[in-house]
Amino acid sequence: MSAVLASEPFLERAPLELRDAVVQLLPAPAQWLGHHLITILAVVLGFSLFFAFTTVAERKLLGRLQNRLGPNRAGVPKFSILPFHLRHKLFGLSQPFADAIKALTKEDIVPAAADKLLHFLAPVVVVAFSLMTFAVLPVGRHLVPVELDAALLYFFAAGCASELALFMAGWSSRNKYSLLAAMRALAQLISYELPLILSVVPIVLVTGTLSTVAIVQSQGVWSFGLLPHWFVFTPWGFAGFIIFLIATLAETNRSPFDLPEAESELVAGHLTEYSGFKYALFFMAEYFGMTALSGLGVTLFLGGWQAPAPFLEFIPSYLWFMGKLVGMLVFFIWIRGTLLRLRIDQLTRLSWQFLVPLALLNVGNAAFWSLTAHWSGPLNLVRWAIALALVVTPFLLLGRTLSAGFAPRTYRYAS
Amino acid sequence: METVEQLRDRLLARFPSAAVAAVTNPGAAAEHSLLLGAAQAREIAEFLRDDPVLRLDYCSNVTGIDWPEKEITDTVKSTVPDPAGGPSKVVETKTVRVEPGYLEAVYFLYSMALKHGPVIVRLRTANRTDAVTLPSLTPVWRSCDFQEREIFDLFGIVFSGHPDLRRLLLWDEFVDHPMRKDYVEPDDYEWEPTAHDEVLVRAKAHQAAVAAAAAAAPVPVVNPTSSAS
Amino acid sequence: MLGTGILNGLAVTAKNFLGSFHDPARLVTVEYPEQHIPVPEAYRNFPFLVSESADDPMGTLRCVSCLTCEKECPPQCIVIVRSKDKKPDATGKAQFYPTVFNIDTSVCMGCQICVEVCPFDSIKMDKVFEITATNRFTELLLNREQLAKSNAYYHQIHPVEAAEVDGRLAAERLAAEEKAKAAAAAKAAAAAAKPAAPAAPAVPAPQTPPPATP
Amino acid sequence: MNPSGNSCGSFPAASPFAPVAGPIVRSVTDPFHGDLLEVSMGPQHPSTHGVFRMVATLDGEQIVKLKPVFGYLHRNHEKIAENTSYLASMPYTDRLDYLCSLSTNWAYAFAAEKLLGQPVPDRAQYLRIILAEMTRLVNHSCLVGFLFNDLGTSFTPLLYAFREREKIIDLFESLTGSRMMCNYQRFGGCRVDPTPEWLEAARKLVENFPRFLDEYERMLTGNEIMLARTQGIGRVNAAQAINAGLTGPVLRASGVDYDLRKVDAYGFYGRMDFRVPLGDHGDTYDRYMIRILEMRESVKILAQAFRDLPAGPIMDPKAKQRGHRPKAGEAYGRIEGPKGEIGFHLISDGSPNPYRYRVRPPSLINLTLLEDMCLGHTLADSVVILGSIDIVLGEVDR
Amino acid sequence: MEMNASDIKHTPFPAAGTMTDAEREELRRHGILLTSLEELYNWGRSNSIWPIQFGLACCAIEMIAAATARFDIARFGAEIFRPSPRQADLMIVSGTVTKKMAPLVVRLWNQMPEPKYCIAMGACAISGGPFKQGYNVLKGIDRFLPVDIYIPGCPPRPEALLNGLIQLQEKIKGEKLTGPNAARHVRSDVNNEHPIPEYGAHDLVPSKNTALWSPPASPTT
Repeated sequence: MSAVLASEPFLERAPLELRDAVVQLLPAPAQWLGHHLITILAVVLGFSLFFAFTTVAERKLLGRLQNRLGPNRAGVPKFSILPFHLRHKLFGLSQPFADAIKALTKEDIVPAAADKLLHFLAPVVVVAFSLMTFAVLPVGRHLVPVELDAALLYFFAAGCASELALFMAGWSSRNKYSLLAAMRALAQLISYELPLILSVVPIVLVTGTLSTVAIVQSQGVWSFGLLPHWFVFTPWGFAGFIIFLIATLAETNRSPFDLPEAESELVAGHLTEYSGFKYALFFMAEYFGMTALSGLGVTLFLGGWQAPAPFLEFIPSYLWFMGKLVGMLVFFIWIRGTLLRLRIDQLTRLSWQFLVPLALLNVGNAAFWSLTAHWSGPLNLVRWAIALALVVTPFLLLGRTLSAGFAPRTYRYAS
Repeated sequence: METVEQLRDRLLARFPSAAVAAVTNPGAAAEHSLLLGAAQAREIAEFLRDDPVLRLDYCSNVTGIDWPEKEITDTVKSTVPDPAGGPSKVVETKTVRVEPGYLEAVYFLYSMALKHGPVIVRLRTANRTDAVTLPSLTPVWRSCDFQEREIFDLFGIVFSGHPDLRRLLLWDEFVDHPMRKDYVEPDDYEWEPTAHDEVLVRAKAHQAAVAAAAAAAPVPVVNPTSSAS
Repeated sequence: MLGTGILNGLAVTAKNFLGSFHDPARLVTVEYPEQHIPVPEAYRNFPFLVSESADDPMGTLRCVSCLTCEKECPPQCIVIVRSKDKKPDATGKAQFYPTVFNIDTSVCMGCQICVEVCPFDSIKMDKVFEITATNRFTELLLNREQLAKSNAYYHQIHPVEAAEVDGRLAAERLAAEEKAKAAAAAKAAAAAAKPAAPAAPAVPAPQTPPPATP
Repeated sequence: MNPSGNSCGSFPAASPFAPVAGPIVRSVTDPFHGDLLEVSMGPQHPSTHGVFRMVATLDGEQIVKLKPVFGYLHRNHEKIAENTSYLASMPYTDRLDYLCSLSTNWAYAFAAEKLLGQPVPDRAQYLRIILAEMTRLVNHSCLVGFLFNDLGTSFTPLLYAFREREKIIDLFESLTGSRMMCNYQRFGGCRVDPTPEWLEAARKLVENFPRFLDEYERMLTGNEIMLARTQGIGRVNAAQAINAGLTGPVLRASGVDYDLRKVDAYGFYGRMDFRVPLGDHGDTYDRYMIRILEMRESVKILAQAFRDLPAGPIMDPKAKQRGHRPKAGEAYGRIEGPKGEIGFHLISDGSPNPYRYRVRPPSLINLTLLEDMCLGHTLADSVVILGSIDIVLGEVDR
Repeated sequence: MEMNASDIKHTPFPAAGTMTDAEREELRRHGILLTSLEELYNWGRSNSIWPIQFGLACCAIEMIAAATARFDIARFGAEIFRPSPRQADLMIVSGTVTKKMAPLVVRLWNQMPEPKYCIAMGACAISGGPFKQGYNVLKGIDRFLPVDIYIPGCPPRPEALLNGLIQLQEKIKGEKLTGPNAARHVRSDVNNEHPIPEYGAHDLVPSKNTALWSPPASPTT
C-alpha cells in the first residue's frame, strides 16, 4: 500500500501520512489500537463538525429560499480575561456551537410515566448506529475506514436500526403523539427499506461486488477523456438514483416524508418528550443519517471520490467526495424548503405501488444492460434506447395510476 | 318579501293555535320581527325553512338578550272636571309596576335560495330564574348549534332538544351566566393604577373588602355571586 | 406527467434563492438593531402630552384637564386629577391643569381615540415603540412628567400634522388676542366714559406673553 | 374515553402532554380489539391557529369522533362593549379578527350607521371598498400560507405571503397609524383621507399583486402532493353547508352562490363589476382555489375603485364624532368579510352604551361542520381541513 | 422609563479590553476559569433561544411577523419555534391570557426544561390590557409566572419583540452561576415550577400565585 501511496500527490496522501506519523509515536504493541482509534476519532470528529456546519447551512439556505438571511450574528463569546474581543459576527457560523452549549446544559426531563431505560437508550442507539454507517464510506482514494467485502449489507443493516430507535423513542415516551409517531416510523421503515435496497441492487448486479471501494473504482472510467462513467449517467442508474433519493428522504425522515416528526400534526412526534442533550442527539442522528445515505448515494451513483474529468484529478479525491456530498445535502434542503408532507397512506402507497415496481423493473433493466455490455456501434444506440424505454414507460404508466383522480380543476363563476 | 304583518297572518293561518306577534323596531333600521310562542316554535321554524315561498334555509345569527325586571312608572293623564264648574284639571296619576324580566333569543333568517331576508324571529322565556327553557332550533338549522350553546353558557337559556347542550366558552365548573346584566364579576382589583368610574368603585370595594378581611381574620375573599340559575 | 408540479415548485424556490443574492425584492430582511424600517408619520404607539416649551414642560402643558379623554378612552387607561386653581394657557385664558395625568401603558391599546376627542390638541401619539420593562408596576405607569414632550418633539415626529395644529392654534390665539384687545379697548372706553362702572367681566388680559412656537 | 362526548370538564387528563393511560398501550399490543385513542389537539398545538382545541378520537389514524372545544380566547368583547360607548368599541373590533381589522371595522360601522340612520359620503364608501378588498388580499394570501404550513411545508409559502402582506400592511400603517389595529372606520365615514401618493402607491401595489399570485400558484397549485392531500378531503355538499350556516369562501367552495357583496350589494359593491367563483366539490382544494380566485377578483374590484374614487368629504358633516345616543331600537348589519358573513347586532335603549352588542362570528359558525368534514379522514387531514376553514380565534371566542 | 428610541443603545458585543478595576476584582474573586466558563455558557444560551411555538391572540401574528423575512428573528438564532415545550427555552406569552387558558400556560411553563425565560408580549399578557375588565381575562400573566421582560404595545411591533429578545440576551449574558445574584435556574432555593390554578365557580382558584405576584400598594385610593 505504501508503494501505491508514495506515487500519489502529497495532498492525496496527507491524511494517511499524518495518521501514520502519530501512530509511529506510540509503542509498537499499541500501534494497532492507535491506528484504529485515530481512524474512529477522525470519522466521529470530522462528521460531527460536518454536522454542525450542515445545520447552520440548512438554516441559512432555508432563510435564503424564504427571502431572509438566517442566523448571522452569533459571533464569538467575549471572555473578559482576554485582552481583545473579536467583534466580527463570523456570519453566524458559530451558531451550532451556541446551540450545542445550550443543548448540553439544558435540563433533562424524563416523564414520570416513561419507560426510563428505553427513553434513555433510544437517542444513544440512534446516534451510534448512524455513526457506524460511516465506517464503509470511501471518503477518498485511500480513505476508507473499514474495507469490507460486504460493505453494502453492513451499511443497510446498521442504517435501518435507526428507525427502530425512533420506535423506541416514541413508545417509551408514553405520550400519544409520540406513540402515533412511533407507528408511523415503523410503517415508513417497512415501506422504504425495500425500494432503498432494490435501488441499489442494479449496481451490485452490474459491478458484481458489494464492496463500496470496488464500486467506486468501477466508475473511474471516462469516455473521450471527458464523460465520466458514473452510474447515474446510465438509464437504469438514473432511475435507481431517483428512487434512491426518494427512499433516502423517507429513510431519514426528511420533508416531504417527515411524518414521524410531523410538526403540524403530531407536535414534535417521537421527540415530543425529549429535551436537552437527548433531543440534540436525535437531531444529530437525523443529520448523520442524511449525510451517510447521501454519502452512499455519492459512492454508488455519482462516482464517489472520482473527479468528473481526468484533468481535474489534481484536486484531492476526498474534496471531490465532500463536494458531491454537499451538493446532495443542498438538494435535500431545497426539497425541504419547497415541498409539503405526504399522508401516511399516501406514503406507503407511493412506496408499494410506485417505487417498488419501478425498482424491480430497474433490476431487470440493469440485467439487460450488463448482458448487452458487448454491444457496440449502432447496437449501442439500440441498447440505450431500450434501456431508456424500460425506464420511461413504466414511470409514465405507474405515474398515471398513482395520480389518477388528482388534477388541477377549472372553476365556474356565478352568473 | 312579505312584511312582518303579512308573515304573521300567514303563520296564524297555518298554525291557528300558535302565538305569533309582530314586534316593531322603533329604530332607524326598522327591521321588524316576529315573536313566536315557545310551544310551537319548532314547527313554525320548520315551516319557515321549507315553505316554497319563504325558503328561509339559512339562519345567520342567534342573539341572546337579557331583559331584567324593570320598574316602569306609568303616568296616566286624566282630565278631571272641576266640580266647582271651573275649567277641568289635568291630573297625573303615577303607577309603578314591575315588568317581569325575561331572556330572549333572536334568530336572523335569510334565504340563500331566493336571496331574501331577513326574517327576524324572537323567542322569549317566561322569566329569568326557573322557567328559562326554549325549544332549540338546532334540529332545523344546524348553524344554531354553537350559537345556542353560547347563549346557554352566557345567558342561561336552556334549549330543549339541543343535541349537545354544554357550556361553549367557559369551563364546566363555572356556575353563573356572565352576560346577564346583573352578573357581578370576580373581585380582582389589586392593581388598578388608572381606575375611574365603575372600575374605581369596584377597586375601592375590593380594597375595603381586603382591609376588612385583614382586620377580621385571614380568610380569603369570596366572590360575590349573582343570581345563579 | 407526474412530478411537473413538484419541479415547478422547486423552480420557484430556486428563483427566490438565487434572487436573494441580487434582487432586493427577494431579500427583504431589515437587520433590525442596526437598520430601522422608517415608521410613517401616521404611526402611533402610546400617547404623550404636548407642552409648549421644552424648558418648562409642566408649566406649559396644553392639557386643561377637561377629562374628555379619560371618559372616552376605551380601555380606561388614563386617570386625570384636575387642579383646584387655574393657570393661564397659551392664549392667556385661565384654565385648569392636570395635577395628576397618568397613562398605564400596560393597558393602553394605542387606538388614538384620546387624540381624536381632545379639543385642545394637547394629547398626541408618540412613535417610540422599542420599549421593554422588567417591572411593570414601576416602569409602565407613566406620569405627567414622563408623558410631557415638547411641541418641538411633536413637530419632529409628526411634521405635517403639527404644522396644521400650530396654524389652527395660532389662529385661535390671534382671535383671542384680538378679542382681548377689543375687550380692553372697550373697557378703557367704558372706564373713560363711566369711571364708576363695574370692571369688565369675562376675558382676562394675558398675564404672560404666549410662548413662541418653534 | 368518554362516550357522551363531554370532554370539556376533564381537561387535565386529556392534555396532550399527560401520560398515556393504560388502554392506549393495549391498543398497541392487541391489534384486533384495540381501543380507540383520544387525542386532545390544542389549545397549544402548532396547527390549531391559536388556542383552539380539538378532541379527536382515533381508530388507528382515522378520526371517528372530533369535538371542538372553544373559549380559550373568550375575552368578553361583547360584555365590555355593553359597558362602553359606541365609539369606544371600534378599536375592540380591530381585535376580533386581528388579521382583517379593516373589514371588521366596516361591519361594525355599517351596523351602527344602520342603527343611527347615518348616511355615508361617496368617497368614504369607495375607501371602504378599497381597504376591505386589500384586507381580503392580506387574509387570503396569509391563509394559504398557513394552510400550507398545516400541510407540512417549512414555512416557505407563509413567508412569501407575509412578504406581500408586509407591503400592504405598510400602506395600512401609513394611512391609519397601525399595522394591524387600524381603527379606521367611523360612524358616517372614515377617519383619515389618503393622500394622492398613498393612492398611487396602493394602486401600483395592487397592480403588481397578480404577479405574486402567479408565482404563488406556480409553486403550489399544481403540486402533486398538494393535489393528493387536498382533493376529496373534507367534503361538504351545498345543502349541508347552507343548513350549517357556512359563509364566505367555505360556502362558495360547496357551490352555493351567496356572496353578500352581490346579494346585499352593501356599500358601493353594486357599482363594481366582479365575478363570484364557485366550487363543485366542496373539498379542501376547492376552498383553497376559491380563495385564490377571489383574490384575483379583488384585484379587479380594487382597480375599479381606484379608477372611480370621487373627490369629496370622507365624513358626513352632520355625523357626530362622539357621544352617540341612537334612539331605542335595533339593527343587524352584515358584510362579506374575508372569512364569511361578519355581522353586528346592536340593540340600543337610548343610552350612550349599546344595550346589547352581538357579533356574528363567521369563524365560529363555519366550524359547525368541522366534525362532519373530518370524520373518516386521518389526523393529518383534520389539521388541513381546519386550516382550510380559515378561523381566527379572536373572532371564534370573542 | 426610557421612551426614546435613540436612548436604547444596543451593543451586542461591548468593547473588550476596557475592564474597570472593580470588574477585575470581581473576576479575581470568582476565579478566571469559572468566569470564562460562565461567559461561554451564557454566550451559548443567549445565542440559542428557542421559543415555544405558542400564539395566543393578536400579538401572535406580530410574533409570526417577527419570524418572517422582513424582521427575521432567525438572525438571532431564535427562529426554531419548538412546538413541544420540552425543547423550548423561552415562552413568549403573546396575547390575552384568559382564565380558561391560564392553567394551560402554567402547565406548559412547568413542562419547559430549565433554564427558561418568559416574555410578556403586549398589553394583554402584561395586565389584561384593553380586555382587563372582562370576567374571563387574567389580569396579567405575572400572576402565575415569573416574567423576565415586558413588552408593552397593542400589539408591539415586531421590532419591539426583537428589541425584547435582545434585552433578554443581555440579561442572560449577565447572569451569574454562583453567589447571591445567581440566576434563577441554578439556585436551589427557587422553585421554578409553579402550582397550576384550578377552575373555580367564577374565577381561578387561586386567582393568583402570591409567591410571584406582589403589586405595590395600589394607587387607587
